[in-house]
Amino acid sequence: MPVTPLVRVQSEDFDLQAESLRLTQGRRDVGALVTFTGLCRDEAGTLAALELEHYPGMAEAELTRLAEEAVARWPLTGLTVIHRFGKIVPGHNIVLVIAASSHRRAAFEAADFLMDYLKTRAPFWKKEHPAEGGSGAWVEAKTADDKDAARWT
Amino acid sequence: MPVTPLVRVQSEDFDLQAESLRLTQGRRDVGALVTFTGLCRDEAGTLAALELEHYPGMAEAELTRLAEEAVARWPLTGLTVIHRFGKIVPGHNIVLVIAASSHRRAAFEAADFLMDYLKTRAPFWKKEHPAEGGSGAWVEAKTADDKDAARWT
Amino acid sequence: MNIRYFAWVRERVGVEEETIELPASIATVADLITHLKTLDDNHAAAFEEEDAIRVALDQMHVETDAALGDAREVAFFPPMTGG
Amino acid sequence: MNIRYFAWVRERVGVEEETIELPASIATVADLITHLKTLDDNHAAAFEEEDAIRVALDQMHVETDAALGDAREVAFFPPMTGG
Repeated sequence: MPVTPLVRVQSEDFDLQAESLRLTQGRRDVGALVTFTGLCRDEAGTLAALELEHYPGMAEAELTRLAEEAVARWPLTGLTVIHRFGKIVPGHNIVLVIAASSHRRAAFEAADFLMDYLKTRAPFWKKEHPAEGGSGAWVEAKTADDKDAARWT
Repeated sequence: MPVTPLVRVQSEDFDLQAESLRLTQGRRDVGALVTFTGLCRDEAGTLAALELEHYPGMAEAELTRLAEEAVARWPLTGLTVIHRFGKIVPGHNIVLVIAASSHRRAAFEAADFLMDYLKTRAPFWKKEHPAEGGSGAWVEAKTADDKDAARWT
Repeated sequence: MNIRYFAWVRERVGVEEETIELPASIATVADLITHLKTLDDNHAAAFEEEDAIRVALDQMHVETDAALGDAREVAFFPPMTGG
Repeated sequence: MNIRYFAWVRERVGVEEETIELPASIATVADLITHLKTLDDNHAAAFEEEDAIRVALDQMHVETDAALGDAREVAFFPPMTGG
């Protein structure tokens, strides 16, 4: 029977260690744990923060649909998806996906799949707050993300 | 310039959180962090522990060679490989790979590549200690692992 | 029908949410967009780049040819940039 | 030459490590394996499944046709099962 994924949409940060332990502690059937953490970056030094807008209700629902697709496709022992919203400064966490499985290939593929799909389907939008002040621009969706998502169809 | 990977071969456990923070803290250029944790598993309930034998010196050297190949192939901002040896009971950690990059595809692929190559090239051997006592058997290498490694050539 | 807007669609329309009585002739999302564009300049500006607009009906992604049916909520927003 | 054994190769040979004077005729890893098999029953048993044996010369993987050259250490072991 497929596992029930844990999905959370929250403004507060998440704890990689605690979320990983939740999927492994006291178990003997987990052989592979893959975590993906997406962080706010700013190589140019021009970004004060990202503002993440989301569609409350649909964000949780869509992430749950994607997570359920992953547990149906791969033999996972656990799956966690956490996406933050609100203002996030460079160097801080935005998203966490953790896939646990008996075997490494399933864990890698499920985490990779979820990130690709989440980018193109989860209702979140990023606005840039420039370091020099003033009103920022909305981040544009990348066609590369659509291509990445198309790898799994 | 490619980063210098951190490679450790040790009997003690590792700390996922501390190792992840080492690659992200105080930086603004990391957009993606992928961690792979390999754990000792025992779905059948027949295993007391795995004994991991290694070739001291060559284990570090070979993991370093593989890690350097990864940083040459992908634009990483950081890479960590930790492999344990000695007796490891079910549910406990064996190996950790962390790849950090500006972009998620590089981080995923580098971690995936390292695990595939590590399985077939790093000089470690697992012996099973059965739960019911007596002398155990050496784990046999899997042809699936060779195929996984061949994906990257 | 309850209509929600997000990101720059929200900024152009000028409201997060509105409730609109729909003429009986409106059957699909595309019909609704055509109707909204006639309301005022803000709506017209928001839906100017119609290809750039994504739609959810009762919090599920749909294409613009989807029938509104008895959906209670429709949302318009740009392509998503989460993750 | 210093020779090291790991995993079941080590168990069959009965030692972790040994130093052996090599006849001048031994040029390659394959020559060395042929020589080791003649030493005693333990060595013969260890190298019985020759295809299952992997080799490292000065801690680098090599094939059995590799020349020993002036390597100081050779290691024999089964296919690796780390990770």
